[in-house]
Amino acid sequence: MSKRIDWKALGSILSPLKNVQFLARPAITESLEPRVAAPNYRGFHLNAWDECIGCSTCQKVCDNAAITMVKVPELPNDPVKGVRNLRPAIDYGRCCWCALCVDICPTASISLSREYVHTCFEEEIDSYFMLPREQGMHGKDYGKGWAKSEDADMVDLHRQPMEEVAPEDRVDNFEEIVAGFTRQQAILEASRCVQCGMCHDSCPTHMHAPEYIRAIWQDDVEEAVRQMYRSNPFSHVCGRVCTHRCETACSIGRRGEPIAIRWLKRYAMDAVPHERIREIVAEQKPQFISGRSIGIIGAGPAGLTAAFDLARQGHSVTVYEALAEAGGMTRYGIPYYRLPPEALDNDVDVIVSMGVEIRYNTRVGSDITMEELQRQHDAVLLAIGLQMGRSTRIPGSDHARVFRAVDLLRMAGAGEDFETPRQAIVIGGGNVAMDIARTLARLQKQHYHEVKITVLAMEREADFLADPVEIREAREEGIHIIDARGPREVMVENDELTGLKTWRVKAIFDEQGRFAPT
Amino acid sequence: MMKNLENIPVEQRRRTNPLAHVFDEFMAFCQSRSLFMLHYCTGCGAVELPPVMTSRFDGERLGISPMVSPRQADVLLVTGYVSVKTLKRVILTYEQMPAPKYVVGICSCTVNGGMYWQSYATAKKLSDYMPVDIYIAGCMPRPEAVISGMRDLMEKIRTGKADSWKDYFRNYDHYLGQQQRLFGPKWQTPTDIIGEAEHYGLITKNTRGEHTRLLEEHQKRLEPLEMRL
Amino acid sequence: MSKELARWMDDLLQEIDTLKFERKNERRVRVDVDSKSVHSLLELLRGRASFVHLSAISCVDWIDEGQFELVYHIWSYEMNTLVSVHTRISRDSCSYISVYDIFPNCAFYERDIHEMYGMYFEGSPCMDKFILTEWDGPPPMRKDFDSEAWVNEHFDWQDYHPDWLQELETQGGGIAIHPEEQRFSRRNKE
Amino acid sequence: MRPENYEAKRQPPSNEFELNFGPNHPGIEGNYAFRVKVSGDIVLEGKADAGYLHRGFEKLMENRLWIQNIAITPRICVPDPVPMEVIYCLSVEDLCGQEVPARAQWLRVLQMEMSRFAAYLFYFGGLGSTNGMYTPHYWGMADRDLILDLFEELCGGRVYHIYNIPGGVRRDIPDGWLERVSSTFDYLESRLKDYDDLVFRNQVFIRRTRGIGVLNQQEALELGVTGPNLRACGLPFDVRRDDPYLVYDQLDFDLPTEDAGDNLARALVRRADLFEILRIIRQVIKALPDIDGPIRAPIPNPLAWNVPAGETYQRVESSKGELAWYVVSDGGDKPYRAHVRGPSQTHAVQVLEHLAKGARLEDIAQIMFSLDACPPEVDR
Repeated sequence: MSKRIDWKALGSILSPLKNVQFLARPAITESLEPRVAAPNYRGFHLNAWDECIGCSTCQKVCDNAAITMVKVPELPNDPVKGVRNLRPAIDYGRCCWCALCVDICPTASISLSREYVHTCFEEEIDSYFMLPREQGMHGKDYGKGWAKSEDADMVDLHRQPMEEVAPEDRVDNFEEIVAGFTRQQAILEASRCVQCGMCHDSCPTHMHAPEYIRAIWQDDVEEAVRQMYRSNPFSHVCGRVCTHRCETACSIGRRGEPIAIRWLKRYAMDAVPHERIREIVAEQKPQFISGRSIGIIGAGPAGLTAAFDLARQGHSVTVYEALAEAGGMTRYGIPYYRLPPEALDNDVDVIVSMGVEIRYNTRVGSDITMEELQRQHDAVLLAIGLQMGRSTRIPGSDHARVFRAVDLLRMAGAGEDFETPRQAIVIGGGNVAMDIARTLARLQKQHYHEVKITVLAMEREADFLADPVEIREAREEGIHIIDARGPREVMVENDELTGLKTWRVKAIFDEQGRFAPT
Repeated sequence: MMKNLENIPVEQRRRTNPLAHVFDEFMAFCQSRSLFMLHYCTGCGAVELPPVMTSRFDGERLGISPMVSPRQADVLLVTGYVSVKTLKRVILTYEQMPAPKYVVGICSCTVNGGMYWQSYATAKKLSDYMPVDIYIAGCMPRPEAVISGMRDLMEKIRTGKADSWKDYFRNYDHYLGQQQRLFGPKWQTPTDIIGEAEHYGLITKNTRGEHTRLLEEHQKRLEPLEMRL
Repeated sequence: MSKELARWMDDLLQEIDTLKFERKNERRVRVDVDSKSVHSLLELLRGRASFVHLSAISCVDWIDEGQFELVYHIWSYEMNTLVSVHTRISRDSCSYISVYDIFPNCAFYERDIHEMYGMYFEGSPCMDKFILTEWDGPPPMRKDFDSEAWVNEHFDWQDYHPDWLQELETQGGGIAIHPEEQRFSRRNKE
Repeated sequence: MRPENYEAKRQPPSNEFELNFGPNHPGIEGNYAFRVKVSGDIVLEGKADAGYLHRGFEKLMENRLWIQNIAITPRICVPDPVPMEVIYCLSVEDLCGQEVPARAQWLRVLQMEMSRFAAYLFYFGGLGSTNGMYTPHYWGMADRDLILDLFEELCGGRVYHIYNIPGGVRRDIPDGWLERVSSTFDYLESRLKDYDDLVFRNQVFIRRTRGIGVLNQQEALELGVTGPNLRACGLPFDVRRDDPYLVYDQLDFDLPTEDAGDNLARALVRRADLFEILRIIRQVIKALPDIDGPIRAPIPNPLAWNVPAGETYQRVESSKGELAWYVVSDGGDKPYRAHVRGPSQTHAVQVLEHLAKGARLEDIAQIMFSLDACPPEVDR
């Protein structure tokens, strides 16, 4: 067979009779019934309802606006766990079967089936609007076609690495451990967000996390700060020590590492100069003055947040604080390596700049009476917090060298001298226990150049209450952690502590779910 | 939809022949087995029609074959999006087709705008402008899906349920109103729908209305062309 | 040979003060030039430097600057180089001179730009409407024409109400987020 | 406002008549209209009338995110969708300065060539029909379907693949797919002989197409003809060779040319092209298993993807000629402007109008098909 045909070399006039030889060949015609489609065919949608969390990311990526989010009341709706009772419904009058919804689904619940035949008469046009479930459009199982694969996944499951001070460098001082994001890192981290808003719903103060993450991605940190101050005046503090329930709820965290929302908040707050933050927040100053005055007792986070919000509404607010500095437990209950006092000072300064007056060293009851307050103000808010520590109430726990967590932290925070012990046991496996252990470790390192701390947790290692990060960092700092052990008795000899008797913990809660370790 | 049962004319001709129903069924069967579909590729779905009609999927074994002229066609396939410019021609083509006629809406675009829902140039809902018998889902539907759709249509014709074309006559005012909304008040086609409706005995109170009155104001009758050689 | 030619051309174009020359890679050159000089430059390139193929004319609407940008993409079969000649025209005057005498195949592109942007080309063989013969709105490709608003004004959407939706509604559920709301709000609303 | 088709135009007192081809006409490819003025059966003048397939793609693209546009791009040219996907991805990659992994580049070449082969089979079918020969249409469609089956297996869609994505391709190839590609194209090669007997060595076809729609080199250059139509005028130009993209500079292929510039030459150039496509596909199949590595460069989250500001002009060779896109980004999450320069914009309008002058009425359809004009590309 030649590659070129010379038209002058005319073929035979009979050559079309070639057709005749096809009489003997088997027919290539397919049967009338639909064939089975290819293994990764892009047919009608399937959605595994157990895996779907109603984050509506599919709706955002859909280029044809074919996806409607429908509320299904029977399904769980728990923003704290990151689950909504919304499910996507597909409009096949819009869909183009591009499968972008499959590739971007954070939970990998959506896939396309190998089913492709759907016809309907005019009066049945409603069947074009479908709520996909595990089985196909017509209740029959044709098998999964295009589904999530590693190749096609469009969700970035990995966090930007965060720089930390090495354990040996950090254990002898109270400098902040986490370096914070650089601008580049923050933009990249923010770009992972799919704007599902689970964080907003799960946050106790409903911070506008999707908005400020978006603003950080757009490299507009001032807008990010503006968004944060819509609902939370303690953004410096929360950017460092928040329990970040948002990150637990984050839909990216379903299959990968959640967005580092807390660190992004911190990045934005650190990136804007303090003066500028004050200006941005000043935009929220009220246009009118209500003429009412409100007294708030306690300059802790609750009192100051209330003061901030009330001041924004045009009331004149006075806060009475018994101690010399504002901040309450955030100042005295959190070690400096996690929350430097300057950050707190900045937050308080912003609140004061909104016109809130704070009267320090004014203890209600001794310096000023409640009646006076009620006379001076239209309303009085008590925001005194929980400042009493809890005890284990085991024998010997009333010894002078047995401390309660809150008291110890306050003493350490205030710089009081309580004779740093050479050896210490911390009872408990939560974040506070880790705070104590790591604070003591730093003090020991400063005083005695060695760390001798044992943490006694009742939970087994797998279900520790503290953040995994905290536990890892504590171990790196030389703290010994024993799991599944409960305190039994503090051993005292001649008024000196000699040790602690412990028992093995089998279960922490009894059958009714009450706290009753055995 | 405008399928109001009251609008169906009560006046029925009395049929005395005992074999009339048998004959009707036979007619319906024959109609369903011999469909000429109009060869008009209105949109991208048309690219799956050649495979349907040729060797591999062989639509002709169903008795479906392409027809180039609307005057002899039974089925109008609207294959995908219809731009406004095409829609005028499609409506005209539809009106020229002899009854009974069937419309098949293929692809997403004929149902709710499809990919081009934001586009200023395409019509969104085909059923606003003409009655549709059957929709085939897909963007674009595979030849097998088209064949399934055509088989469903044949079944509908055979059982005598495919009478959406009557809807166009019964509710002409509604369809014309939608057309006027898109094309402007001066929109007209040279076909005489009301006359045809009278012919088929399908005049209802929704056939005429404010839109047809508007049409009558503007309508220019077709004049025969002068032929000179 | 063609390498040398390309170097000559680069040197030559860099000599001219009124145009900004930028070589993007081996086969792509960008030239920014004042709208008065476009024709002489194109004529020079076609006549003296073998740029005979006009690949396309693109128009960009820079609405914030009040300008249209015209880009002439021309290709030389001998040099294997594509020169993009950029020029800006005021959005208000909205008229320019055709390059029909230099590149006869510009007619389609100029006609297209005319109907999509409303820019008139003097000397182009046909400025009649072509694609949008039955369109009486504003030139649709201009940035100030909002296609979606126009669509919502002229068309209805399907109003689906299937059984499963009715069932959910009786249970207190139903449609929560319409696609249009999600698409453009991005949680901006409270 | 009545359709022009039915506007009763009074004819001037002469033997000249105006006739409409399309938009609903079997001799017109797609939904397109061509109005001619005839005297007897000689066409005095022809005017193209497009816009029946206009969707405002360029406007739509400005309203969609960068990633969302991958779904809409293949729809610009229906019979040959892959070059549209690839060129959009090339544009975005160029704007982002993204490096595409080698494996993805080779896979793109393979797809482009498969799509080109399928488009040519479509072309032969159409061209045969305009000569009253329907068998090539039947054969071509059935053979093209085999290629579509391969595409379906690769990316889950028959016609609209949406397989390319900025940064690479969406999936790796399924197991054993390359072997199936290889065997399918072996089969298709064996079929080419049948096509030769049926069409290209067929006296009827040769006599019917020779000397019709002649375009000489000078006119072709002036009218901006590209691709196979330009090669049929004796000018060996191909974007793949002269402005290489992807990995075409590592592939070995020739550019078949013909000198006559008529309908027959245009068909023969495409016929000879099929062999070159087979050569390229075989080279890719041989090379691909040795090219390991990722199939996609990491792309940012599609919902938060700002492409750096800039402009790019990318060109690829589609089955119809030079396809070029001008994409402008203002640094936002959507394209600021995307201009599609399809080869048919020249071929279906100016070239067709030029060739129609003096042609016989019955040849108009054939000329249009032989130019392989694709109306959706004109209208966008």
